[in-house]
Amino acid sequence: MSAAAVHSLWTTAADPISKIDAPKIEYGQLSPTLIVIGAALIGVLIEAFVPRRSRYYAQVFVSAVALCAAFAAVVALAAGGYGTTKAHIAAMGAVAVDGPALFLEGTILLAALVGLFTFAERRLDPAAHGNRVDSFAAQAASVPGGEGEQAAVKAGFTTTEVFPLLLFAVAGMLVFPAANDLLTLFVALEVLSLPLYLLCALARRKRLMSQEAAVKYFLLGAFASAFTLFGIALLYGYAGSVSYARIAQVVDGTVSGVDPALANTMGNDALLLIGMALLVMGLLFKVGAVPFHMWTPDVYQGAPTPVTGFMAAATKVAAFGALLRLLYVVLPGLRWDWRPVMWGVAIVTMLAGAIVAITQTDIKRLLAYSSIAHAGFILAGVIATTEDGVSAVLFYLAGYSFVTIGAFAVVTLVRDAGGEATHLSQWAGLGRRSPLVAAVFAVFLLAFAGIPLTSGFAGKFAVFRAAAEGGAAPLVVVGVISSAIAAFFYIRVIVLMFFSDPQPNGPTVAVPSPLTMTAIAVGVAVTVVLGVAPQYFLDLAGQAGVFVR
Amino acid sequence: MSFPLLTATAALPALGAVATAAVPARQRTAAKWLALLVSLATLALAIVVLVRFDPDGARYQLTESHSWIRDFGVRYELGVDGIAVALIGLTAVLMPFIVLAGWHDADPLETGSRRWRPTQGFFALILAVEAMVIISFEATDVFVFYIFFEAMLIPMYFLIGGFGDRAHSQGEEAASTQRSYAAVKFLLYNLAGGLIMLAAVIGLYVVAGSFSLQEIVQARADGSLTMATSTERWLFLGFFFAFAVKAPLWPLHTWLPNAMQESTAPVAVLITAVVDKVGTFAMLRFCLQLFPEASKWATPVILVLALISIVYGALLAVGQRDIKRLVAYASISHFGFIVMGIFAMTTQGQSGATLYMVNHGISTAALMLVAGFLISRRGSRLIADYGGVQKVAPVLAGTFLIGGLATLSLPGLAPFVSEFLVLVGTFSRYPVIGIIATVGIVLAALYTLVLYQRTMTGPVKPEVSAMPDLRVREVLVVAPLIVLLVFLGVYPKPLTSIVDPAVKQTMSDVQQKDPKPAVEAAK
Amino acid sequence: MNPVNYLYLAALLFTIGATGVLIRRNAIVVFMCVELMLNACNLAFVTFSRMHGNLDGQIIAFFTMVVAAAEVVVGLAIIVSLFRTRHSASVDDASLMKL
Amino acid sequence: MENLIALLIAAPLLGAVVLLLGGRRLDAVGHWVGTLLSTASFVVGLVLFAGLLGKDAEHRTWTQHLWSWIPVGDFQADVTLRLDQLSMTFVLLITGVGSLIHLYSIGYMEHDERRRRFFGYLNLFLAAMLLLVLADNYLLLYVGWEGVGLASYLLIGFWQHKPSAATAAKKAFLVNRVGDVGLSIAIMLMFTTFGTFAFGPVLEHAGDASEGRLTAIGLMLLLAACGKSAQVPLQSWLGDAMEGPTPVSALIHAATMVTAGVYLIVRSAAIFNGAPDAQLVVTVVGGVTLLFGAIVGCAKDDIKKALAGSTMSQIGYMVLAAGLGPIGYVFAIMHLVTHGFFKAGLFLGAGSVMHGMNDEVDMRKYGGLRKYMPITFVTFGLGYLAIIGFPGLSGFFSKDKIIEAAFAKGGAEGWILGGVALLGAAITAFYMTRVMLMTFFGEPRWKNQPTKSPEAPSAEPAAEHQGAHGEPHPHESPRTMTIPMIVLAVGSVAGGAFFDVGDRFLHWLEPVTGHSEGHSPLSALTVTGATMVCLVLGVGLAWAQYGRKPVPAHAPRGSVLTRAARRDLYQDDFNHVVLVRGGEHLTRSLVYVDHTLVDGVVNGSAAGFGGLSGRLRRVQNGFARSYAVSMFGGAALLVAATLLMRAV
Repeated sequence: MSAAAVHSLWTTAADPISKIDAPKIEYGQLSPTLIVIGAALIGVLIEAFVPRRSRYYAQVFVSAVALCAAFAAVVALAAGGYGTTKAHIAAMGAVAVDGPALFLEGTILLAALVGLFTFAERRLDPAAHGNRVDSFAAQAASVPGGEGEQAAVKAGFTTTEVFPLLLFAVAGMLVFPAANDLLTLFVALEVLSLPLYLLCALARRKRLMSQEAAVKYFLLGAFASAFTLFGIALLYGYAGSVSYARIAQVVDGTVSGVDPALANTMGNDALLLIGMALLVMGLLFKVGAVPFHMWTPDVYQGAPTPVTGFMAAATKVAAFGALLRLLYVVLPGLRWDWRPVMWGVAIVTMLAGAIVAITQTDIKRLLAYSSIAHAGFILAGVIATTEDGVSAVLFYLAGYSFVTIGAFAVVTLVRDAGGEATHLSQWAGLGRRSPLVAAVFAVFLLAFAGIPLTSGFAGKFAVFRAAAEGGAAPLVVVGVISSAIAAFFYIRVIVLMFFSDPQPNGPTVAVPSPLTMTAIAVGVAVTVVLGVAPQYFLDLAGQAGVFVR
Repeated sequence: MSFPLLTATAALPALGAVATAAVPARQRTAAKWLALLVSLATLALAIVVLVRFDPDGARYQLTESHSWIRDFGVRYELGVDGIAVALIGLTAVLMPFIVLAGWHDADPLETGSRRWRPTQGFFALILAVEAMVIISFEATDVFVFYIFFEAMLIPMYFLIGGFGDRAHSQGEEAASTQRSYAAVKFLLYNLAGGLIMLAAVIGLYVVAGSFSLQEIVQARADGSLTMATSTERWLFLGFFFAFAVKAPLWPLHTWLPNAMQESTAPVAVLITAVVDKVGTFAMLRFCLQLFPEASKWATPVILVLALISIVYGALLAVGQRDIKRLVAYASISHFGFIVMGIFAMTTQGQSGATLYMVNHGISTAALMLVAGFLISRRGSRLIADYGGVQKVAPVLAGTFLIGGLATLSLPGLAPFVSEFLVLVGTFSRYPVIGIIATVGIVLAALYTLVLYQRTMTGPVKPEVSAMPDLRVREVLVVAPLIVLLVFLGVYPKPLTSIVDPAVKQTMSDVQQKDPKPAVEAAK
Repeated sequence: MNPVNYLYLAALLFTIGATGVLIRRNAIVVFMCVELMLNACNLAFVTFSRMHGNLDGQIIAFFTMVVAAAEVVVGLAIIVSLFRTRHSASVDDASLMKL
Repeated sequence: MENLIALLIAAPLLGAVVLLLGGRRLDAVGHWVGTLLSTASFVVGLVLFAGLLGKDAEHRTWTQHLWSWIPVGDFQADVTLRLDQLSMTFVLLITGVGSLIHLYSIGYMEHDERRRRFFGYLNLFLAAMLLLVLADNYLLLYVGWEGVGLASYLLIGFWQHKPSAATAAKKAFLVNRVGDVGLSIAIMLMFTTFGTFAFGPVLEHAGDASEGRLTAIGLMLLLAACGKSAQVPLQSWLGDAMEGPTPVSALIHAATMVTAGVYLIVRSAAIFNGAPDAQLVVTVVGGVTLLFGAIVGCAKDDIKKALAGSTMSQIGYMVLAAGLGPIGYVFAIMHLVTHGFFKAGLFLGAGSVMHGMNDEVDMRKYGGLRKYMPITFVTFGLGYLAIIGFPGLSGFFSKDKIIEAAFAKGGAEGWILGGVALLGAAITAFYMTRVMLMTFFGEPRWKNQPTKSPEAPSAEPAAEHQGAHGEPHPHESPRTMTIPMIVLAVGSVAGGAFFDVGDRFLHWLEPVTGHSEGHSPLSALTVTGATMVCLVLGVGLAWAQYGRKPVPAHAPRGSVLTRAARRDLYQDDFNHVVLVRGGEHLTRSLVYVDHTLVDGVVNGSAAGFGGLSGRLRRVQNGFARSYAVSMFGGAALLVAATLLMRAV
């Protein structure tokens, strides 16, 4: 390295200090995120200062209020036209405020709210020593089955930290799909992941599995984010910037003011392609696409069911949002490079998810694999790379997330002495015991299977149509075939619930508090409404189909 | 905005289903009566449709059209032509008898909680099926049709899997496993067909940019819409596959015997007499009108498949030991005739096929329901367990014989008219196929008479010696059907006059003319 | 000296880290390997920053460190609780859930 | 007056409906209702007949259009009735003989608890048969055609509790169905050829159609005729059909239904005239059946089966005649009518004999019955003389005409057919004489030996007269039974002469069927002489074998031919082995195929996915590090693929 260069480095490094001017932040437009983060911090303070017995109520109250307020803010922004006409980049190019962002944020917030209800449920587990308990460990630090734990249970501890954690995760999810530069993307990714790792470890029952799930999720997640980061590094190296707009320009070659260094790296497509591949891989990990899906079943099974529901719904939404933005804003110029690859991924994901699910015996694992298959379906829409594709994916995500939360909420109801009875054999004859619950679950399954008049069908139709119009007809065929395969195991569960006789010492269906009931009711309502009269929501998604760049 | 008659016809049973399902567990009988009344009311509405329909009027009448899902280009479009009217009539007519025949089929067993209400569920599901069938007959929007064509599967599935014959030879345990096998098989078969059709539906939209049957046909007629030959063929196959599964056409038929065998007689009738008709109806309405060229292209293969179904189904019917399976295979043979008539592309063939749908519905209903009464008395489906019944229950035997004679399409009964029309229609264009198809006539006589001989004649088996004859309720079910069979056999004109114009329309859509006779002078 | 060499180094470190994740059993070590990968990324960032002559890369490097630190907090918490439960930090022991 | 035509059918149809739906309360009067209505139909027939005679020969065709049946495009089937000389002849035969047999059945079925239903079926048969002969188009004829098939099915299987009866009924229906296929194909051919299938246009324009098509139609019609009229190769059902009550055998399987085939051919004269090949086949079928039936008739010891064989053979004569074309049509019908008389008479006689013999049908257990049942003996004897063609009796005229016509066909055909006809006459004489001798002459072979208890306890009335066991006491039958026999006997004596004098019948029928005098190589006298010789030969042979020496009470083994004839020349065995066995194998294998192959593919694919799933899920082995490996590999693949995409 020549001395001059080194010197120049120093000078450029030393110079600008005087030139730094305060960044301009549009607090109003970032309000949803800010509200949630603020509430999370308050939650932390509550943990610190509010007496133990009233913490639960305080936390639930704060979180609920925050989520509602954030959602109100989103609605206000959308109403203010930020989704369409006034869409622009806020916070010095860090965060985009546009249709997709607002739509996804809204979806995430509602999902989070419903999820919150399931988090706060305290009627299902039998009261321990006169204290109502939720589905989280009394004291996560204590050894399972150790006297420490017993003491904690006796004392009626509950891990109210879950609520701030939830809020932090939500905050990350809100930023994730809106992030407009790779750094923000990475940070958001970590902010949404880390709380989830912890939440996974907090189950009250089956704590070994819970901890195992946490470890697996954590290690693999960290592994994946390392790849993501390296990808970011390469892209930065290629474009000399991490802002989406800039990179896009460089990719298209429409960039202005090319200095020699940039000219040099621009020539090197390997940087671009490898970087893109690694970055996309990080996101595919989050959405659980084959072959980056393997964490999904284990984590879904081990994590506390409310967490699983929330995670399965919201994370998918956020991750797909980010993926969409990345592919549509940053890499459209590279469409011909990434589309074939994504084709492969989508096909493998759809088929593998559907096929492996056939032989599952645990309801939560079953749903995990089904979520993998669904990731495949959504990818088909992502690949369309048309405006319809975007809105189709948005719509699908909205519908899917509520079905998922609802389904897992139902799972929390079916219990025996050992907690939730998740083995399929235990679900035999549920329809005889409690027809209503079985019927509701059947509705969710049918929605998953994409039977007409459910949100599942509308979403699937939208996505496949977009794919077909985008010239991905083979994907549609594969999708159709794998839906047929998938139908098999959804049907299997229904058969089990309705046509096989109940076992003598089978599980009982706990009567939940209004919280879970609301969660399930919302799930059913959304499923039916989006299935029968989806027009309004399609309009929303349609308006939200344009990214700002 | 006039009264939405078609919507009402479909909505009434739908609401009835909800109401029936809501009847509290105790008032089981109330639920039954409610269901019966609703089905009768629906029949009344169907009759109104029949009256309001003008055979020589517009192609589609009583049309309704509302925006539904704009983004998918889906409009809630209903409208009936003669063919649809006939089939709606069939559905509405059969329903009360199905309800009446299933009166005691769903009285709950001991097991289950107090909230477990099988009876209410049974009748609610039946009504739900009726609603969906009717609306899929009415839909002139491909998407609307598809939705209900698919959604129909779910209530059917629960009807098959949830309710079976009471007494079962291998005990309740085996029964329930076989039932759920049959139900799953039914659902997966049809779902697979439906999903492949879904791909085709999407493809159609991508190509045509609309789901409206009339718009597309219009556009194709005036050349504003052209399809690449290969595209049209693929789409056609996508549609046809689904309908062929439903119809069911060889070799996609194997779900039917299981389904009919395991379900109670009324449900079996519901499957073969009503639900399956949607498949053949859709071939006539959608395959031919949307893809005329591809239809002509595929005709030879389809005719051969139909021919195979006719002979194959009949032969297997001969070989069955189980009464219901026998009827099922007979139905497969008959569906072969229907498909053959549709794709013979002659006026006689297609009118015959339509009449066939109606007549087969009635005749199968008669035969199957009587068979159901028989089975419920002895608690066995095996032919070998019966013998000499006509000695102890002459009325039952007599009605059974008439049902059988209708099935072998004896002249003077309704099925003869349709079967002969189909044969003539086919023969006039494809003589060889027509002649081979006549084998079906002989075989039909064989399996019917063998069935009758084995069950009804000969020395009285001790197990059946105490068998009671038909009860009033059962006579009420069978007698009207028989009257209908005779009436439509002697005077089918009311039906043909409704169906004919629609068929002529379809023929012109496919640009087909009947072949001219060799000696014009005679006409 | 050509900055590209630093990139090669970064790639090497990254690969070493990745390999470590794949072959080591002890959760702590695995986690350390992840950290190694992150550091490799940082190296790459700084190098590119140097090549392009702007500061973004260096700034990102700082962010990465912070994130890594946070990850450590969470990670160690989880791993330690697992260790206390099972008296082993081996990743392979944690395989209750499979198939 | 045309409007009365429908009444012909309506009356018995009403009877059928009333009797079958009426229920037990009609049991007491049911038989009278039935008889009354059939007689009513007969009366209407007479009235119409008078009406027709009132017109001159050209205007003796009346049609009555009732309603439009199946109007679909060019396919126009109407319910229209047509009464002309031909159908009139049949109407009188059907209603006349029918009414007599109704009367006979009153006595014969007296002790059957299901007598009401029996009469219902009989009326149903009459209605269908009348529809058959009155229909104005082939499709409507088809309805009657299958209608009589149904009635015959019901009546053959009337004693359903006897498995043999049920089987025989089923067999009859099935064999007929095979024939019906022929009819339906013929109708389809007509539709594609003429665009219609109404008698008027079709027969009028038959000439315009190509000979090929006409031949095809003709052969298909012949197939139909074979089925209904028990002609080779579809004759096998007639023998078994004797399981039915004897009046049924008399009415359906001797006098009326089985002759429908002849009606069909004669009715379609115009078509056959245009298709010589078809005609040749018809004559051949007729000739073969003529001999076949006769030979079978010689070997049967069951009196009804012997008569059945004879029926077959006599119809063979008619078909042969019909096949000869214009020179034969009239005589075919004439023989049909006379045969209607004497064969019905013979069957009723046989029934009366069985009535007196505890339902014994084996002639080897008869003998010397003339003393015990004189009326039966006389009537039966007259019928016998008529059928063998004893000079002056009806059979003589009708059969003689046919033989002449056969020779008149000319050429080698003529000689062959004529020879066959003559031979047939000889054999007829033989087997009928055999029946006569074994039944009414010789020593009684039923003394002091209990007859087997009848298979149908409730069925044949004699059971009451005698304790079913113990030796029978032959006796004359009640008047309701004897009167019809007497009337029919009169018919079979006088009928022929009445028709022949001044060619009454010829002139009557000619306008419909057309007629042309064939010029036979032999003079009429020679033919008659030859016939007489054959007759004497046959009778003499029979007397030599059964008259001179006593008849063994148990059938001797007999010659190869005899044994073959007893088993219907093994034709049934052939059917059994080839069709029944083969069919069973076919269906059984198909059931297997359907289960393993067609269904197997589906279940197999399902199982396949299951197995694949089972194998795939093993990848999920629970070890975090292996998951990491898959991720790492995935990342590598992704990178590689992306670079590859750029490379290509």
